[in-house]
Amino acid sequence: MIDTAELIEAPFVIELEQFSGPLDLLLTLIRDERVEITDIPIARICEQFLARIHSLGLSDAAEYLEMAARLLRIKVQMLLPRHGSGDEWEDPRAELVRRLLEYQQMREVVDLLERRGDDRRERLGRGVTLIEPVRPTRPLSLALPELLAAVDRVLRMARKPVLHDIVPRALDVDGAIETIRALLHLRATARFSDIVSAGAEPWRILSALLALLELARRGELRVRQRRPFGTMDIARDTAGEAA
Amino acid sequence: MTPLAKLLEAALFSSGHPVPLDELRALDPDASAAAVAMALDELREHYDTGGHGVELVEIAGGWQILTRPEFTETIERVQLAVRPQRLSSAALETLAIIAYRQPIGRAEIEEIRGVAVGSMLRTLLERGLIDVVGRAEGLGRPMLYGTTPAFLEQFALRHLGELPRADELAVALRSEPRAL
Amino acid sequence: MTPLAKLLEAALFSSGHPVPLDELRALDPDASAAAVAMALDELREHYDTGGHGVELVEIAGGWQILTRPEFTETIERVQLAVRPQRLSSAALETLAIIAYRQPIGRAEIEEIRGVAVGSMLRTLLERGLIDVVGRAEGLGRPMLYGTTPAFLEQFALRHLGELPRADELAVALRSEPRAL
Repeated sequence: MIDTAELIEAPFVIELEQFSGPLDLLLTLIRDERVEITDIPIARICEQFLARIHSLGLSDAAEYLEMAARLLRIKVQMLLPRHGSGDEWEDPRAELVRRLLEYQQMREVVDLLERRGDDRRERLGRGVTLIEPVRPTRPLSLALPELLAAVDRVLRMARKPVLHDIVPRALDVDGAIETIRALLHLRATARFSDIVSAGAEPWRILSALLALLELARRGELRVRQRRPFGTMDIARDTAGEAA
Repeated sequence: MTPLAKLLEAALFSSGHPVPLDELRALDPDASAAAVAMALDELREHYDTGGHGVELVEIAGGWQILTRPEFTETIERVQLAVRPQRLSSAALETLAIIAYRQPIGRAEIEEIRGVAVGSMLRTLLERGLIDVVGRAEGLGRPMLYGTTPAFLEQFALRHLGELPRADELAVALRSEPRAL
Repeated sequence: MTPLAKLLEAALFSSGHPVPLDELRALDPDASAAAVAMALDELREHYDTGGHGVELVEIAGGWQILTRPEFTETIERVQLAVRPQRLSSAALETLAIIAYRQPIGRAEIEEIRGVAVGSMLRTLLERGLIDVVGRAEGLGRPMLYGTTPAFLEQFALRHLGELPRADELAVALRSEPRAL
C-alpha cells in the first residue's frame, strides 16, 4: 500500500509579485494615467516606469531594465527632428504599441480563464485515492523510442548538468577554432556552411558559432550577415593579422 | 431512471475525470448515439430537479459529475476534500498564449509576455496542463507546446472552440495601430 | 432530498475514502446524531428505490458511495477496450530519470526536473510502471522508486540491461531526424 501523504502536491505557483512582467506594469501605468495605448506620452510614462521599478525593488530584474532601456530609447527618438513629410515618418512607438495591444488582448483571455477556473474550483470532483482497489487500467500507448526521446529532453532541460555522465558529446570550441583557422589560412573568405555541413549535430553547430564569436572577438576574422537569418560571410581580418 | 441512465451514472460516478463521450457510448454497444444523449439528459435533469448534492457537467469532450458549489466550503472546512490551488496570473498568461497560438515555442511566448518563461513551462508541463506537441525546424529544433485535455478540464471548457475567437475580443489584434 | 442529505451526498462523493460518522457529523454542527443517521437513511433509500447506478454502503467504520456491482464488469471491459492512453512528455521524462537512476528518491528527481513531481509519481504509480522499492537512510527515510516488471513489459525489454547504456544513448537517439 502506498502512503499517499508523501505525494500530496506542493502548493502551486503562489503570486509573489504584483506584476507578472514589464508589460503588465506598463499597461497598469497607462490605465492609471488614462491615456491611449496608441498615443502614449512616452516621457511621462517612462519616468513613472523607472520610479515604479525602483520602488518595487525590481531594478535588478533584467526584463524590467530591458523595458526601461527601450522606453528611454523611444523617448530619445521622439525628440529627434522628423525627416521627410508626415506620411513617411515612422512612429518610434509603433512596435511597443503593437506589443501592448497584443498583451492586452491576452490579458482579456486571462480574465476569462480566471473566471472559468474559479467557477470550476467551486465544484469538487469524485475523490479517488490509490487506496481504492486497483482496477485494470486502460492500455498505454508507449514504445522505447519515446522513452529515449524523453531521456534526451531531460538532458536538455536539466538545470545543472547532473546527468553529465550520459551527455553524448560535449562542445568542442577549441577544435572548431582550429578548423576555422585552417580554412581561413587557405582562403580569405568563407561561409558558415563551409564550416558546418548541413545536417550537422547541434553540438557541432554550437561549437562553430562559439568559435566564430571568439575569433571575431580576438580580431582574427569578421562576420557579416547581409540580412537576418541569411548566410554568414566570414572574412579574414587583415588588419587584425597585421597588428 | 432507465437502465442506460443507471449504467451511465455508475460509470460517471466511478471516475475522477470527465468520461469521454465515445467511452460512454461503448458502455452499451446496442444503444444509439441519440439514446445515450437522451440518457445523459435524463440523468442531468434527475440531479437538477430531484434535489441532489451533485450535478452533471459537459467538459473536455466528455461528461463529469461534480458537487454543487454551495457545499464546497463546508466540505473543505472538515477537510474531506480540498480545492486545487489557483493558478498565478503569470501562469494564466502563459496558458492563454499557448491556448491561442499552439503549437508555439518558448521564444515566441517570451516575446509576447516580455519575461523568461522556462520555469513556468516546466511547472505547467508537470501539472499536465500543457505538453510538448512537436519540434520546430531550425537550430536545436526547439520544442513546441500545446494545451492538453487536463487544461480543458481545469477550466471546465467543452473544447478549445469555446474560447472567444481572437476577433471577438475587445481589442482585436488585426487592427494595425493607426498611423500617427 | 433534504438539505442535509444533499450535503452528505456531496461530501461522500468528493471524499476518496469511507467517511466515519463523526466526520460526517462535523459537516453540520447543528445537526443531531439522529438527524445525520436519518439523512444517511434517506440517501441510501433514494439510491435503492429510485433506480440508481450507485449505492450507499457502510465499510470499515465509515460510509461510502459505490458503483453497483452489476455495472462494474461492463465499466472495466470498456476501460480496457477504449483507445490506448498516452503518457504526457513530463511523465515520460520522470520515468526516464527513474529508469536510469533507480533506486531514486523524490527529492533527487525534483532536483533534476526543477519542479515538484508529486503528480507525476502518482500517475506512474497508478499505471504500475514504477513502485516503491525501498527507503533511503536519513531524515524521514524517504521512499525510493524504481521500475516494475510492467515497465519492462511495456517496452518489450527482458531486463533493464537491455536499455541502451548511457554512452550508447547518443547513437540510439540519432535515429531521430535532425535539421539545421
